[in-house]
Amino acid sequence: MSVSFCGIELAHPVINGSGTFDALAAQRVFGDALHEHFPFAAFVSKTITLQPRAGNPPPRLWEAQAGMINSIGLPNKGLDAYLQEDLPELARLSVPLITNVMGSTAEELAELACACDERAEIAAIELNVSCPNVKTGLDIGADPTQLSSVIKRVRPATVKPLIVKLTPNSADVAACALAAEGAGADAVSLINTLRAYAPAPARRGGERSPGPWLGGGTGGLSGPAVRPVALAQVSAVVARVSIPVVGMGGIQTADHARQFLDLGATLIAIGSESFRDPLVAGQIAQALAA
Amino acid sequence: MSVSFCGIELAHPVINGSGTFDALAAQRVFGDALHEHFPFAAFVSKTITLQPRAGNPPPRLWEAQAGMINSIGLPNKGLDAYLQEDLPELARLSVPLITNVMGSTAEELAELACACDERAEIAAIELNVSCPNVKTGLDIGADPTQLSSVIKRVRPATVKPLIVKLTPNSADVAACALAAEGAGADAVSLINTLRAYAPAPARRGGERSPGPWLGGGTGGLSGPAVRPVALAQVSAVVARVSIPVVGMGGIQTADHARQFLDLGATLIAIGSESFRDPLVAGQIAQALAA
Amino acid sequence: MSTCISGLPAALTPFGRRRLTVTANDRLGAYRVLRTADPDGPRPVAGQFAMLAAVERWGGGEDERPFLPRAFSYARWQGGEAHFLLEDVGPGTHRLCELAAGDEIWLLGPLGRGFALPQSARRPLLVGGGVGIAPLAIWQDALLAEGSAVALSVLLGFRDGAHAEGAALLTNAILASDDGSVGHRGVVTDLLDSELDRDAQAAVYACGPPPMLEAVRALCERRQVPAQLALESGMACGFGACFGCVVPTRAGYVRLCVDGPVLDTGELERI
Amino acid sequence: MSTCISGLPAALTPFGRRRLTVTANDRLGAYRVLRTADPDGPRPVAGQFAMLAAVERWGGGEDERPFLPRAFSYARWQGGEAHFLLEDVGPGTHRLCELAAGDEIWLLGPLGRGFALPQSARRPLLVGGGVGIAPLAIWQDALLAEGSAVALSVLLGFRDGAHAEGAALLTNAILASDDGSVGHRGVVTDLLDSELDRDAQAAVYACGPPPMLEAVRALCERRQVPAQLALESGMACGFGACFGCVVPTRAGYVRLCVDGPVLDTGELERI
Ligand SMILES: Cc1cc2nc3c(=O)[nH]c(=O)nc-3n(C[C@H](O)[C@H](O)[C@H](O)COP(=O)(O)OP(=O)(O)OC[C@H]3O[C@@H](n4cnc5c(N)ncnc54)[C@H](O)[C@@H]3O)c2cc1C
Ligand SMILES: Cc1cc2nc3c(=O)[nH]c(=O)nc-3n(C[C@H](O)[C@H](O)[C@H](O)COP(=O)(O)OP(=O)(O)OC[C@H]3O[C@@H](n4cnc5c(N)ncnc54)[C@H](O)[C@@H]3O)c2cc1C
Ligand SMILES: Cc1cc2nc3c(=O)[nH]c(=O)nc-3n(C[C@H](O)[C@H](O)[C@H](O)COP(=O)(O)O)c2cc1C
Ligand SMILES: Cc1cc2nc3c(=O)[nH]c(=O)nc-3n(C[C@H](O)[C@H](O)[C@H](O)COP(=O)(O)O)c2cc1C
Ligand code: FES
Ligand code: FES
Repeated sequence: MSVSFCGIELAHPVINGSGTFDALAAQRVFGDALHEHFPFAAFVSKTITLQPRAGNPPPRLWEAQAGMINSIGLPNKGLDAYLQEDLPELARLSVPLITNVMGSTAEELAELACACDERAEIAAIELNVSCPNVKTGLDIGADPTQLSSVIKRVRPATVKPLIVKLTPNSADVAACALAAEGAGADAVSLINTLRAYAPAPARRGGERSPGPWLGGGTGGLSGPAVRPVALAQVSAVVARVSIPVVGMGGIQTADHARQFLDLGATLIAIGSESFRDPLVAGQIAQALAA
Repeated sequence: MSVSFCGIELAHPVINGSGTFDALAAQRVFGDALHEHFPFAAFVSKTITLQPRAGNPPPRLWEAQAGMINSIGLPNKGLDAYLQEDLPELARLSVPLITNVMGSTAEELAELACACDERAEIAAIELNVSCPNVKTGLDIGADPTQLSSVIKRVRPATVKPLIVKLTPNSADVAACALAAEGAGADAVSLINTLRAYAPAPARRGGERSPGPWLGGGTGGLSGPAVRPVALAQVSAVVARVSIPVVGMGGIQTADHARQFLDLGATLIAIGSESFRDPLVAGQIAQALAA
Repeated sequence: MSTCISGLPAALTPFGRRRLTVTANDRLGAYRVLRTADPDGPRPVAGQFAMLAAVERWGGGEDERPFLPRAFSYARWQGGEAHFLLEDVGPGTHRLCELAAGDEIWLLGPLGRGFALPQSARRPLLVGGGVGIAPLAIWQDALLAEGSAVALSVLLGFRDGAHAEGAALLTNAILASDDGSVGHRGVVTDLLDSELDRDAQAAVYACGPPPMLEAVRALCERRQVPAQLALESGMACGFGACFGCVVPTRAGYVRLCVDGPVLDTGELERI
Repeated sequence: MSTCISGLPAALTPFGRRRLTVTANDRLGAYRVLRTADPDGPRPVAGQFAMLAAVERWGGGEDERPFLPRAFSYARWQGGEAHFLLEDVGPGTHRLCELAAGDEIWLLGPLGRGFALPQSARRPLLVGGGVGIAPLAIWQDALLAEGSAVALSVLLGFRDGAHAEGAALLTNAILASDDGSVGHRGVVTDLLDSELDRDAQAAVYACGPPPMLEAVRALCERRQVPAQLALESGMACGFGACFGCVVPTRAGYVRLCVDGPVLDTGELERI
């Protein structure tokens, strides 16, 4: 089941979705066992931004039917602390590292990519383009033209493989993928979470309190509920681009993984399901190899 | 609980989603009981097109986690037969009728609206703009500019209230809603189904047969799985427009209905849940009134 | 009960699903027979079906299916009790198979168009395959009650012996099995062929898996024997609301739940 | 078991959830005590928790929740068995409450940072509210086993008599109840106030609903009594993966599952 992805050799096609597994926290919790049974063929970092971010106020989680909604808000210690403190630690993992970065402008993204380019520990860079454009409020990755110009700006900043994590909240994800490919992306990954809203539940006694439950107002839906949407988007993207595709969204079992691989995805990523079962990715990888 | 919607008085705020209840078939199956316990405050027709359509080849249904995927493909007998055969029958219902129409060009939609305008039985017209543009392949309703020009063309064709059923497969549904309002729509309704894919299941014995299950290739996801997305879109739309909003997507209970009404929706529509329980809309209406 | 077998429109379906209590759920070979008291339900016409769902734990399970109700032919109607023959093939049938007396189910029905009496000169020939024998059982009940059906023949085919135990739902059945463990080794259409050789003045009523129904259709078309086939397709609603259950006919797609599930072979190009 | 109560880092958590068998699930007033055999599980530190899910019918139910596992404090660890005190407040706790001996659960744990021993001169003062008494029970076990805790006091508050039966998990508890049906009529912080009046050389360990913890925090801050609070927040993973469980501290948001659930009052601005 070993697979080559943008020139990187991976033991199997199962990686993690950005922001759904913290290898450093897991190392503190599980110790060496984490390394002995590391479930992913490559490790994708949580989204890193230039400046540190605290993330959204709690509550950050809501359980939906067949899924969950999060409004984590991309908390991270910022690029410098990530490169100085976390990366050397992460390099102790036995698998290639993919660093996921986000910026609200092309310049920010280029700066992030440039800094990552200098670090040998990093095998590839994933651009999270689901960040809202400060002017339009739309995800910068939702518009093919805008996405293309952003990637053209970032591309020269690194020789490392550049994966563009597409936003699913667009009219035409395949056009975005095509734009990414045209602008020099080496791969695309999808889907990120679907924009979602969770109303505050009725209190004990039935009294209702209209308004959002999540501290961040809205959030993102993930988990099995989104799998049919993820499959449709992956299917549309695979039909339009020739660069490799990382498929994700609601994968819980090896059968689900095969649905994405059958469509032509090169890798698949496990997100929310790791919360329910931290070993599930490894089990899926094993089942795929069998 | 009576409510005024675009000048139409409704007994309660619960209507049906287009294409999820066939009042004429139900009348044949259930007889007069249908009329005595008619669950909806207004009846929305299945999407009608200028020419008859056979719809997509079967299979047309797939059960997803907390929802379902359909690729019905808008079968209908065409405008003329609808107006001649069905409308007089439908007029026997005790509630106002909303005719849902779709065309692949603004001219087609205008022609449909014009024909509906002449019929006293019709209280309002709903435009289904989730039809793919033949040139771009995108839903014509996904782009605010295109949507605006379509509605500007249709608006003069009728004095009846014009409801625009927005597509959820867009980058910015609120911008589309705003465009619809600006172009003269009297109300917007959302969400339609999310573009989704269902892979063919493994056969008995485990043998896999990659490819789509649905005869139509892709389909649309509905049911509780989409409710968080529907709530987010309704919330975004309500914040941007001042025309009434019909909220739908995964409503199963009065609590779910209240989530949409709390956000500011004027009406709510029941879709897939009627398949599980044909009386559910009436029960929700009752619970809302209590 | 002449309206039940005359092919006249069946009684109207009560509007709304009924919450009913399971009275028994017994193993019958590889199948189960689920019984439910339905005091207010109209008597079904043979060939009609109901949409069933368990009241509890429907919308549950490992991968959160079943979500939609499932269609089942009435297999018998006796003393205000409906009987259904179940084969456990997936999450919905699995859940129904594990129900016990006292558990509750939702039932919407009876639905659809059932079998119609043959033209007088033809003897009814019931041909069933697997779990498709269910509507033939209630049809045999009706034909026997009518008394007119002395020459009635029943031909049933099964995968193996365990499944063939389902034949106990009908009387005087001639059996075939794929593995030869009971009756003729081979398919039930072999039996049908011989029967029609013997006497072609028959009206065929068939229900079973698509390949069997296609074989029956082709055979009957070739021999110009009228046949009514009870088909299956995936259904979301059962009452014409979703347009999901269509099958192709000579007249285009028809909704099997309202225009079927019983169709005349004449309406069908192929299955 | 000095590592269990010394505040040293706890044993590592086995990587992966364990499939365990429920050995008992008994009513205790308004609560249930769920016991599960966990032969390979490390002994938890008091204050640590586990993520639990039923093996069957998790992802089911009327509206298809629970989906994620749920966090529960260890309430006792005895002979390779973990005990949890459950209050049925929603779909997840409901499902766990209905499990019977022989049923299976998934358990990931022990997780988080538990209570640490007081500075020697201070007597431990355990303050619990409602189901929050759970981690105090195992903490009392540890303190008593340590033998050093002769002056240990336990103050527990409950809504009413049925809930107050939960106090049986601990020994020598002084009770308060909202409705006065047992012990002091009023809140448990009234009792805490008097105890600290009597002898302020205490180290407080508290767990309960947020308003109670905030009252404890404010009181201890005012009286300059050190306090360790076991907090709650919604959790998806329990092992630091989702960043969903953060609570605000003086140092910013911290993940309660890895940096808590026990926090020093000094770290907290307010609750
Ligand atoms: C009119 C009618 C009468 C019937 N009468 C009987 C009867 O008397 N007795 C009886 O046992 N059965 C009967 N059936 C068939 C019965 O309805 C199906 O076996 C049942 O719906 C299967 O549901 P399930 O959840 O057990 O399995 P599912 O998994 O839903 O269905 C099994 C088959 O459906 C397909 N499938 C798999 N996954 C999905 C999915 N996610 N979404 C959609 N399809 C999927 C596959 O082809 C699979 O083989 C009848 C059907 C009809 C239409
Ligand atoms: C470290 C820790 C230790 C704990 N120890 C114990 C213990 O020992 N015993 C015990 O009984 N409990 C304990 N809890 C609390 C327990 O985890 C919760 O009661 C449980 O998760 C509730 O799950 P539920 O499905 O029963 O109810 P839910 O409905 O999930 O939760 C009830 C509350 O959650 C909120 N809520 C409602 N709907 C949703 C939704 N869709 N998504 C998210 N939130 C929602 C509401 O505020 C509601 O009041 C502990 C929690 C933590 C974090
Ligand atoms: C709690 C949570 C946090 C996430 N954080 C990030 C993130 O920081 N960056 C990112 O690109 N995607 C993030 N995602 C999206 C996931 O990587 C993934 O695209 C999405 O969850 C769909 O996969 P799933 O259904 O398997 O969870 C996050 C998802 C969840 C649930
Ligand atoms: C089987 C099916 C058929 C539908 N047909 C139409 C249609 O003809 N026209 C239309 O505008 N929407 C159609 N819809 C969309 C519904 O009206 C509704 O927008 C959507 O299903 C979301 O609501 P729900 O989750 O309550 O089902 C259809 C939905 C389903 C499930
Ligand atoms: S099952 Fe819905 S129309 Fe037939
Ligand atoms: S529960 Fe996931 S990080 Fe704490």
